[in-house]
Amino acid sequence: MIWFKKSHYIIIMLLAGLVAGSMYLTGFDFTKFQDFRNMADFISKWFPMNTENLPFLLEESLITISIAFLGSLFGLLIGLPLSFLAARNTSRFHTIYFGTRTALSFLRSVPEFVFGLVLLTALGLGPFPAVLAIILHNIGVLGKLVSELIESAEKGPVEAMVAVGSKRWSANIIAILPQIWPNVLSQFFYRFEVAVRTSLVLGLIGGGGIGQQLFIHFKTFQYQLVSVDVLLIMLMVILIDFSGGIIRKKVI
Amino acid sequence: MIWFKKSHYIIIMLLAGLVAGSMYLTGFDFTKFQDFRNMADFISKWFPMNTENLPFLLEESLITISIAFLGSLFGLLIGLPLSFLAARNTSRFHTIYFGTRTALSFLRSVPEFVFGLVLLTALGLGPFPAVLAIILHNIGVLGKLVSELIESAEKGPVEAMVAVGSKRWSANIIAILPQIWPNVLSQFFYRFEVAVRTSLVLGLIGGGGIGQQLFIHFKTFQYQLVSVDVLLIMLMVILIDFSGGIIRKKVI
Amino acid sequence: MISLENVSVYYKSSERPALKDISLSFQKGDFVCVLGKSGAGKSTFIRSLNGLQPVSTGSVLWNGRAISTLSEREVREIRRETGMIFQHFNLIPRLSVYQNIMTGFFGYKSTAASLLGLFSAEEKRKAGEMIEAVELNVEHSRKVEHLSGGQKQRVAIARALVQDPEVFLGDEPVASLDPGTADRIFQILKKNHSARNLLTIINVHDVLLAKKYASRLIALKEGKVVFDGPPNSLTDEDYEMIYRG
Amino acid sequence: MISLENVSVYYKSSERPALKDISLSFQKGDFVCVLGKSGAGKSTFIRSLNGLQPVSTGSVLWNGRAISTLSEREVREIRRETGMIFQHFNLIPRLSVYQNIMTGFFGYKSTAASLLGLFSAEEKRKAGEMIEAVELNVEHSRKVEHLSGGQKQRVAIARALVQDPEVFLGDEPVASLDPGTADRIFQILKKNHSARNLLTIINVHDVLLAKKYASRLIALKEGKVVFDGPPNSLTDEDYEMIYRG
Amino acid sequence: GKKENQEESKEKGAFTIGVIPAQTEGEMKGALEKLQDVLSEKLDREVKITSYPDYNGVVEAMNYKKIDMAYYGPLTYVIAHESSRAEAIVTQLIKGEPFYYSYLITHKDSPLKSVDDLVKNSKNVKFAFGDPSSTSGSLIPGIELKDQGVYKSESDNKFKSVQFTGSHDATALAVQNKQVDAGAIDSAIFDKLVEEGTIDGKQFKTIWKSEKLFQYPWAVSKGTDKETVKSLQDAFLGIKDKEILNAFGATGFTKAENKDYESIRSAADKEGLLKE
Ligand SMILES: Nc1ncnc2c1ncn2[C@@H]1O[C@H](COP(=O)(O)OP(=O)(O)OP(=O)(O)O)[C@@H](O)[C@H]1O
Ligand SMILES: Nc1ncnc2c1ncn2[C@@H]1O[C@H](COP(=O)(O)OP(=O)(O)OP(=O)(O)O)[C@@H](O)[C@H]1O
Ligand SMILES: [Mg+2]
Ligand SMILES: [Mg+2]
Repeated sequence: MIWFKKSHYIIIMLLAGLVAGSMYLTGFDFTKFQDFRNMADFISKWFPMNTENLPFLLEESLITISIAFLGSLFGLLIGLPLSFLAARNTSRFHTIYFGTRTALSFLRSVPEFVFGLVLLTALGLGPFPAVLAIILHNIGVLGKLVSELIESAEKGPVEAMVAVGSKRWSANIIAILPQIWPNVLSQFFYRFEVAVRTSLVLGLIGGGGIGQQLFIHFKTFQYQLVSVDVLLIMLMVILIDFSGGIIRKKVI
Repeated sequence: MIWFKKSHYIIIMLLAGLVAGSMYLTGFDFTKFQDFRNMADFISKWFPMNTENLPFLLEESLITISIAFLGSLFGLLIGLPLSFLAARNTSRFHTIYFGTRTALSFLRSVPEFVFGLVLLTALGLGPFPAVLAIILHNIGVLGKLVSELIESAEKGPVEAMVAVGSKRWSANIIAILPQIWPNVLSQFFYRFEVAVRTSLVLGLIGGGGIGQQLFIHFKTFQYQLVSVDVLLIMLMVILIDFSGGIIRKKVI
Repeated sequence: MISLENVSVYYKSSERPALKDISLSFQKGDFVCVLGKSGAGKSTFIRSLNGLQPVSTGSVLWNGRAISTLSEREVREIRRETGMIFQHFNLIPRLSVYQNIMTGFFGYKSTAASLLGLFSAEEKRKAGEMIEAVELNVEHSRKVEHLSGGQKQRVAIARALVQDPEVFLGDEPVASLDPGTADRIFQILKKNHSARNLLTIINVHDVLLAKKYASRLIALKEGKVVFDGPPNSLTDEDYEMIYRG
Repeated sequence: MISLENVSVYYKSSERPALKDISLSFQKGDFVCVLGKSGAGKSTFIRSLNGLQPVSTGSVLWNGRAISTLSEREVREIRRETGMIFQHFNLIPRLSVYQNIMTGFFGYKSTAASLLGLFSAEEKRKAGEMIEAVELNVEHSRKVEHLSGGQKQRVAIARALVQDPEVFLGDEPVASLDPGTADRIFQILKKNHSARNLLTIINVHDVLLAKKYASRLIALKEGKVVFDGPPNSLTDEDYEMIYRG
Repeated sequence: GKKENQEESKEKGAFTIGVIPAQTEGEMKGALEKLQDVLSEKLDREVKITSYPDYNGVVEAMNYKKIDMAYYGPLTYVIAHESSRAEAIVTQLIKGEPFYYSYLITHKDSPLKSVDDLVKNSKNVKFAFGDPSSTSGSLIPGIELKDQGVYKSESDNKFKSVQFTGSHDATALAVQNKQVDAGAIDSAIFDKLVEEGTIDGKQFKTIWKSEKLFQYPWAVSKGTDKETVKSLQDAFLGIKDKEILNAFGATGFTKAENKDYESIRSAADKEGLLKE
C-alpha cells in the first residue's frame, strides 16, 4: 500500500455507488445496443451531401468563425485579469477573491442560450448578440480555468519577485504568466473550438452563422444539407485545433 | 523592449486585423444597445417563477446530473489513458501520437447532438443516448486537454524514472500524474459543469432531464417555467463548481 | 539593523520546530556566514529575516520595528533594499537569462514600467556588468531552463546584485559552483559589502569559504543557535559538534 | 565496462558544444570524480553515460556495445543497474518521501506492480535502511516539497541506493549538504563501491572530497578532458588551470 | 424517472406516444396524464405519453420503431410518412373544423396592403418566417413567395432581409413591434394569441390567406395493426374532456388519413423536402 491509502478506497467505493445510482437513473444498459443496423441506415440518409449551396454555407461559416473568434478572444482579454483576482494565491483580499469567484461562477452557470435570448431582445436577431453571449460565458469559463492554473503554478518564482520588493501585480504577472502561458493558450484554443459548437445552440434562437443554417436544415429533415453543415463545423473545429497546436508548440 | 520582441508587434497587428474583420462580419456595434427596455420587459416575463411542478423538475434535474456525471466520469476514465498516447512527450511512436490526436480531434469536432441523434436511432429516446453522446465527446475533450497538461509538465521527474530503468508506462504515469493531478481534476469538474449545460442541446432531441423540460417550456413560451429550469441548471452548475473547488483544494 | 527576538518557526506538516527561540542582532558592516547541518533551519532562518517566512512566535525587527507590524508598502521598501538568493534559485521559467536578471529592478519600478519592460540605459548597463561579474558567458536570450546548474545559480546571483541592496541574504549561493567560481563570487560579494558598508548574511556549507570571508559565524543546530562568534574562535570541537551525525 | 569514443554533444539553443570529442573508458572498480568549472560539461557528460543525453557524434559503449544501437529493453536493463542522482534531484512532486524512494525499485517491477504499489517486505526493509543511512529523520509521509534543500538531495540519494546498482552516477550529489553529512554520504558510496566492486562516477565541486575518495580524477574544461589521472597526480597548476576564471 | 424506461416498457407491451407541444401554451402535463389514462383504458394496454420539445428525435425514433405514435405538424408528418410510412389516423377539430390557414400579416400602419404590394416593394421589406419546420409559418408562404418570384431561399431572395423567428409567437411580436415589415403565421395560433391578449389584434392586417390546410395529425408507426388503429380512433373521437381538448386548443377530434395531407405533400415535394 504505497500509493493508496485507506481514504482512497473509501473514495472509490463512493464513486462506484454514485455511478451505480446514475446508471439506474439514466437507464444505462448496453444490451440496448441491438439495432446497429438502424444507426448505419440513419447515417446513410446523410449522404450524398447536397453541396448546391456551398458558397453560401461557406460564407455563413465565416460568420460563425468570426463569432467564435471574437467571443473567445474578448473572453480571454477580460477573463485573464479577472482570473488573477479569482486565484487564491494572487488575490489580495478574501472578499475580492470570493466576489470574483462568485461572479465568474454565475457567468458560467447561465447557459449561453439564455444570454443569447435576453440580448436578442435588445439587439435584434443576428450574430452580434451571439458574440456577446459567448463573450460573457467565456469570461466565466476562462476566468475560472486560468485561475486554477494560477493556483497550481510554482510558488518559487513569485517568491523571488516578492523578495525583490516588486509591486504585487508585477510580481504575480511576471512570475506566473510565463509558467502558465502554454496552458492558457491551450484553453483559449479549446474555447475557440467550443464557441464554434456553441453557435449551434445560438443558431437555434437566431444567432446567425452556420449554426442557424444547420438548425433550419435539421428541422426540415434535410439531412443531406445537415451533413454539409456538420462537416463545415467539423472542419472549422479541426482547423482551429490544428493551428492552436502549431502556435502552442512555438511557445512551449 | 525587454519582454516584447518585434514578432510580438506583428502578432498584435495581425490579431487587430482579424478582430476588425470579425467585427465587421458579425455586425459588432454597441450603439445597437438602444432597447434596454425590451430586455427588462423580456426578463420580467420570466417572473414570478412558476414552482408548481418543482418536485417533478427536481427529479428531472437529478437525471440531468446523472447524465452529466456519467458522461464526464467515463469520459475521463477513457480519455486519461488516451491522453498519454496523444502527448508528444509520452507517446512512443509518431504514428500512435498522430493517430490518437486525430481520433480525439474527430470526436471533439462532432457536435454532441449529432452523436445523440445517431445513437437514439439504436437506443430509443431517453437519457441513455445522451450519456453516450457526452462520453464520446468528453473523451475527445478531456483526452486533448489532459494531453496538453502532460506536454507542459516538468520533464525532470520523468527523466528520473527513465534513469531508474522503469518501464515506459510506469515512468510516465508515476512521474507525470502527481504533477498534473490538480489541473486534471479542475478539467474534470469543468467538464461536469459543461455536461449539465450540454444536456440542453440533447434535450432538444429527446435526451431527457431538465434540458428537455426547458426546451418544452421554452417552445411553449412558458417563461415562468423556463426561469425555474434555468435556475435549477444554474444551481447544479454552481453546486458542481463548489464541490469541485473543495475537492481540488484537498489535493493541491 | 536587523534583530530577532525569541523567534520560533513551526511548519504545518512537521512536528519539530524549524527554528526555536532565536534571539540575535545584526549590524551594518557584519558579514555573517551561517553554518549548520542539512535540516538545521538555515533556509528557514534566512527566509524569516525579510518576512518571506512568517514567524510563529517572537518577532523580526528592522531598525527596531517588527516586520509583521509594517504596512505592505513598508515591507516592500525593505525588500527592495534586500538582495536575496534562494537555495533553489527560483528563476522564472521560459524567460531568458537577461529577462530574469532584469526582474531584479522591479522593486524600483511602477507596475506599468515593469510590465512594459521600460528600463533605463543605466539599468541595462548595470545588468550587463553583473552578467560579466558572475562570468555568465552564455547567450543573453537563452531560456533559463537551458542552463547548467551553476549557470542558473549565477543568474540568481546577478538578479540579486542588480538591486544594489543594502542587505544581502544568500541561501547557499555558491553550492552549485566550482571552487574557483565560488571564491570569485565571494570576492564580489565582499567587495560590494565593504565598499558600501552593507549587511551580508549568507548560509554556506563550505566552512573554508565561510572562515575566509565572514566577520562573524553563526551555527544552527536543530533550530537553535549553537555558535556565534568571529571565525577564528571556531574550534575543532565546535566544528565536530555542529556537523556530528 | 563503459567507454566513450569521440563523443561530442551539441545543444540546440547553444552555439558551443557542451562536450567535444571525448574518448575515455571506465572499468569496474573505478571510483571516478569529475571536476570542472560551472558550465564545463560535467552534467552533460554524466547524462550521456546512460543515454539520457543522446550524443551528437561518437558513441557511448557499454561492454563494447553502443547504447544507441541497443533495444529499448536492453537500455532499460542497463539503466536499472545504474543508480543516478541528478543535480536538480528530479523528485516527483506531491509524492511523499517514502513514495519517492520506492520509485527506485521500478526498474525491477512490472508496470502493474509498480502502479499498484506492490512491494515486497524485503524492498520495504531496504528502503527503510537507506532512509536511515542518508540520515533522513523526517516523517516518511511528508511530501517532498516540504523538505529542506539537503533533505531533498538525500531523498534522491536514497532512491538511487535502493536500486542496488552496479554503476553509480552522481551529478553533484552532495552539493546541498553540509560537510559532515557530505562526508558520511561519500563513506556510504565508497563502502558500497568496494563491497560490490562497482563502477562509480561522480561530478563534484569539492576537490578535497574528490581527492579523499576517488581512485581516478577527470577534469573537464569547455567540453574537453583536460586532466585524467590518480588524485595524487593533480598538481596545483592543474587545479589553477581547471578553475581559472 | 419513468420515461427513460420507455424502451423496456415497450418490450413489456406498453404503447409509447410522443407529443410535441407545438401550438399550445401552458403546461400540458396534467392533460397528457389524463389522455394517457383514457387511451390505456380503451387499448387495454399500458400507454406512455411523453412530451418532447422538437420533432427530429421523435421522427427518427418512430422511423426505427422506438415509438408507436406521435403528434406531428402537417409538414413533419408528410416527411415522416415519406421516410417511415407513418400513418395519420386522427386529427383535431378547431371550432369544429379540421382546417387552418397560413396568413401573411403586416402592421396596420404598413403601406403593404396585398401580396402585390409586398412583391413590388420587396427590396424594402424585412420578412419573417416562423419555425423552418412549420407548415404555415414557413413551407406554404414560402411557396407562395416563390411563385411570386421574390424568394428562392434564405440566401437568394429579393427582400431586404429574411429571417426565421423560430415560432409563430415571435413572428407576431416582431410584426407588432415593427422589427419586421411582414411575417407568415398559423391562423389558429394567431387567433389564439389575440384571444389570450398576448398580441393586440387591432395592430395587424392580414394581406394573404392560404388555401385550407389540414390540421395537425396523430400518426402511428408503420405496421400498427388495424385493430389498434381502430381502438385509438374510437378513443380519440370519444374524448370530451375539456382539459385534454384545451391542451391542444381543440374542440374535438376526428378521423384523418394520409391522403388528407396530399396538398401539403405536393408542396413539400415542390420544395424538395421529400427527396430521399
Ligand atoms: N538544455 C540546454 N540547452 C542548451 N545549452 C545547454 C543546455 N544544458 C546545458 N547547456 C550548456 O552546455 C554547457 C555544459 O552544461 P552542463 O550542464 O553540462 O555543465 P556543468 O559542467 O554541469 O555545469 P554546472 O557545474 O554549472 O552544473 C553549458 O555551457 C550550458 O550552458
Ligand atoms: N515547507 C515545509 N514544511 C514542513 N517542514 C519543513 C518545510 N520546510 C522545511 N521544513 C523542515 O524544517 C527544518 C528546517 O528546514 P530548513 O529548510 O530551514 O533547513 P536547512 O538548514 O536550510 O537545510 P538544508 O541545508 O538541507 O537546506 C527541516 O527539518 C525541514 O524538514
Ligand atoms: Mg536550506
Ligand atoms: Mg551540472
